[in-house]
Amino acid sequence: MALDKIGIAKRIAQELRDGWYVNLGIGIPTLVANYIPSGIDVEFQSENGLLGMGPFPIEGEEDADLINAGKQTVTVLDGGSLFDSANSFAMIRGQHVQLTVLGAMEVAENGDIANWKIPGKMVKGMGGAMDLVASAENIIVAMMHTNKHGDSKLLKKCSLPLTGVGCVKKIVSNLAVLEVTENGFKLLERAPGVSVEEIKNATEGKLIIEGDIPEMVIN
Amino acid sequence: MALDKIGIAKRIAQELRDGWYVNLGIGIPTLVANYIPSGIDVEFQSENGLLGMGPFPIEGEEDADLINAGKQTVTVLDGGSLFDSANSFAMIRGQHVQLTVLGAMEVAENGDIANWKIPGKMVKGMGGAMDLVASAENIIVAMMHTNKHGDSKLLKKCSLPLTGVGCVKKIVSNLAVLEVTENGFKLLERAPGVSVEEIKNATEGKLIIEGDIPEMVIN
Amino acid sequence: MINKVVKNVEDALQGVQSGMTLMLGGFGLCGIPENSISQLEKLGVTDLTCISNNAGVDNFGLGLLLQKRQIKKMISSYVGENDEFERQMLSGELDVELIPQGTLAERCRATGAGIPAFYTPAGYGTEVAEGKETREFNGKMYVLEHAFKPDYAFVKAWKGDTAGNLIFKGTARNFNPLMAMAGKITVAEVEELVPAGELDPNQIHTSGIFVQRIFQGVAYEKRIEQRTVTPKS
Amino acid sequence: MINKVVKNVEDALQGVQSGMTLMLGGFGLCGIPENSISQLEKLGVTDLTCISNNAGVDNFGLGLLLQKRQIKKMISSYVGENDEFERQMLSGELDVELIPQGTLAERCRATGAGIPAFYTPAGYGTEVAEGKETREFNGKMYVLEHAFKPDYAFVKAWKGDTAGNLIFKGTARNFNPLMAMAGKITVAEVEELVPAGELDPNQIHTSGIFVQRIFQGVAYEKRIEQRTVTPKS
Repeated sequence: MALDKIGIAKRIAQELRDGWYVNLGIGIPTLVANYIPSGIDVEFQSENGLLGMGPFPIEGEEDADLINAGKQTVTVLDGGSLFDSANSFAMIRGQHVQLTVLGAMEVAENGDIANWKIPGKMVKGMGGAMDLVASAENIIVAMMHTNKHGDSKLLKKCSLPLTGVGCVKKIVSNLAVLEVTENGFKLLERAPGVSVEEIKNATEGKLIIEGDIPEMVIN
Repeated sequence: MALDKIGIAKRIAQELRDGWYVNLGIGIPTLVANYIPSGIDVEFQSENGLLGMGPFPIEGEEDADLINAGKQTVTVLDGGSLFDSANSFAMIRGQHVQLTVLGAMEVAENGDIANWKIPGKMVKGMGGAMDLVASAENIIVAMMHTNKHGDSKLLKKCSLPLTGVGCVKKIVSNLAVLEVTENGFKLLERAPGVSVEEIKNATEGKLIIEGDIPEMVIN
Repeated sequence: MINKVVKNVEDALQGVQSGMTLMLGGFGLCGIPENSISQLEKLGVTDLTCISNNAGVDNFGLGLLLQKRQIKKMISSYVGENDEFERQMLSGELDVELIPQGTLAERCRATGAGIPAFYTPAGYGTEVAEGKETREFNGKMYVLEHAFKPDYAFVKAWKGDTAGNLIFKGTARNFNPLMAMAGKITVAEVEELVPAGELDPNQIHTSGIFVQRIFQGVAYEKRIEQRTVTPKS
Repeated sequence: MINKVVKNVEDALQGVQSGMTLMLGGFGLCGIPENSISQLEKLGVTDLTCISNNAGVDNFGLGLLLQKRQIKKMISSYVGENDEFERQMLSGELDVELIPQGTLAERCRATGAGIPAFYTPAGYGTEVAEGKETREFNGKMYVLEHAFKPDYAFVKAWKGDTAGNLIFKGTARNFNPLMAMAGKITVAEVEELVPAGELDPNQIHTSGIFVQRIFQGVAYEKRIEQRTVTPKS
């Protein structure tokens, strides 16, 4: 059965490593914070100027001066810090943030990503996404494998305007975990009960299948 | 009579304007702080990271963590602030500091300045001088008109390695106040009792003398 | 001590004219210069170019100036929360330049720091880099980005002193210190204005040298866009 | 919370090897990482390239490493207070690259901020610009300057917490926050190490993300180079 959003978030959470600073995009990536494996210390960076982002405040304690990049009221954990936007993007561009998790409308087999603009539709802007994808050493994309018409979103070449080139390293979709290699999408894991055939059919870009593909283990 | 160092400092102090941020170099420029005209508020910037620099601390109150660019113990006045070196030079390069006063070994008639290196001698380094002269909109040089051999230091062309090109706007020497114009050194004032002839003889670069040259008024 | 205090928002905005380029601090509605925006609306200046990370919401923040069609061009990284914005943009009344958020921040800082241009990886290979110089350093591609040329910068701080020093609170800091550096004339409004000497000089975020005018703001609404909370247990 | 504490200077300097490029904070003797410098001397690593605004004095600061001939190259803006330095430089034992102080600071920041290169007016038309790209922006000439590639950065702060956050005091801040950003491994020594949560997150100068190792320093001498005072009246 294909993963739901929470399943994707849980699978991505398994990628976290102790001591990492992590930037989570809006949507599914935000959910990752709820499933940090035990024994692992990570800190979340919010590009509007906050490191050590904590959970939503207790009702009545929300502060208009303390929001995340999604404009939601948040808290600061012990050991957190606040800074200006130039310093925040210094952390990002300077590769001090070890992992970026973000959504995508399309990913190409060479790691190109498109997630900010659909021609003909209202453009909201790229926010910090272009800085994040151009800078991060380690980018995981959280996405649905296909769009609502059933068309693949893992493509030979992106059809939408790009956010960044050759930058995506890993994809966790509702169907599979894939690594972006020099030769295309390498299938690492299948969602529980999803066949390699189904993933093949849902992937337009080059798919590399080597040996047995294990099922994801999600608690 | 030619001015002494204090006379030069006093004359330069007359150039200060209310509301200016000022960076004073080591030597004669430092003395300028002692002769701020009454009714004028200025703040001194020290490029090692201090704005609103005050006088030397009261004996016994000196703090190793509070020095000026000459490595002397200083104080911070009310309204002062402390910052890192990048921010300090942002103030300088970004032309937020209205006036820079510094010494020079040579100034050329086109405004070139040499004050950091004598070939064959130990080179100590330019410190912040190159940033200051390349950035300041308003640079006053405090200097002796001639060297100890009596040779002019106001030249057609600098013989020493340059600190900056075409940047000096005004010179206050022991003999005169001069403006650096497109056509050369324009004589503005004579030191008390110093003749135009003496200044002419002490100036190798092109000297522009228009009309009567008044004597400096120094208290 | 140089005194930067002006008595109210009217005096603070002296000299602002139609056609000018303005920087406005804030991220979403967090840390926006509410008083200055209201006064811009009151002044009725038009044909403004506004550099601001976002464009407010329909009836607050820069949305107020959009409603009155005072803005000719927005330079922002994200403008998603505003129907009137969308209408004006699609109809061609409003010119919009979208730039990556980190590039926006760094260009503001560069403006204030006397850096005319710098290289950044953001936007390489995308339409953001079209027409811009690109270059390789250590095997990676970068885009050349330039400083801005703003006339005024409007920032909002938590505390300020009469010398123009500013301290920000929480994530209301965001673009404010960078834009403060960049403005030819920087106007700071503060929630609390104190005498020079009351703020610890070690803890000042923006030095008074970057601020030309400071005033005690009034009636802050500090609207929250997304009130998300954890229920009391 | 990510814990950055190491138990002493020995652990903090694990991995430092001969031939490496090191950044060391401080202006004159103000804000220098005294403990780390002593340990570098003890380790006896040689052929070091040291990026530091100054080179210490004969028997303190980087002068200690110069005495032991551990430094191959100094990258500084001013090196005037040191006889042994002068001797080694004139004899050709020591390679010295002098760069303008503002350029040094900005190059450190650029290194940490992922900016590979930027333009500055400092040094244009002088020997500092020889062999470098120059360019005109808005009628003024600028020099292209590049980021550094340091292996370690050693910084000294007043207070730090277990998460690696740092607060500096007075002008001991200087290059320390910039070099902290720049180090591949940044080692921070502090006069007072406190638990995470004790420092006000609004008042942190260097975020823990920039610091890989932090330790409680010992026996700070904090020598004053020029003790200038106003007599008691």
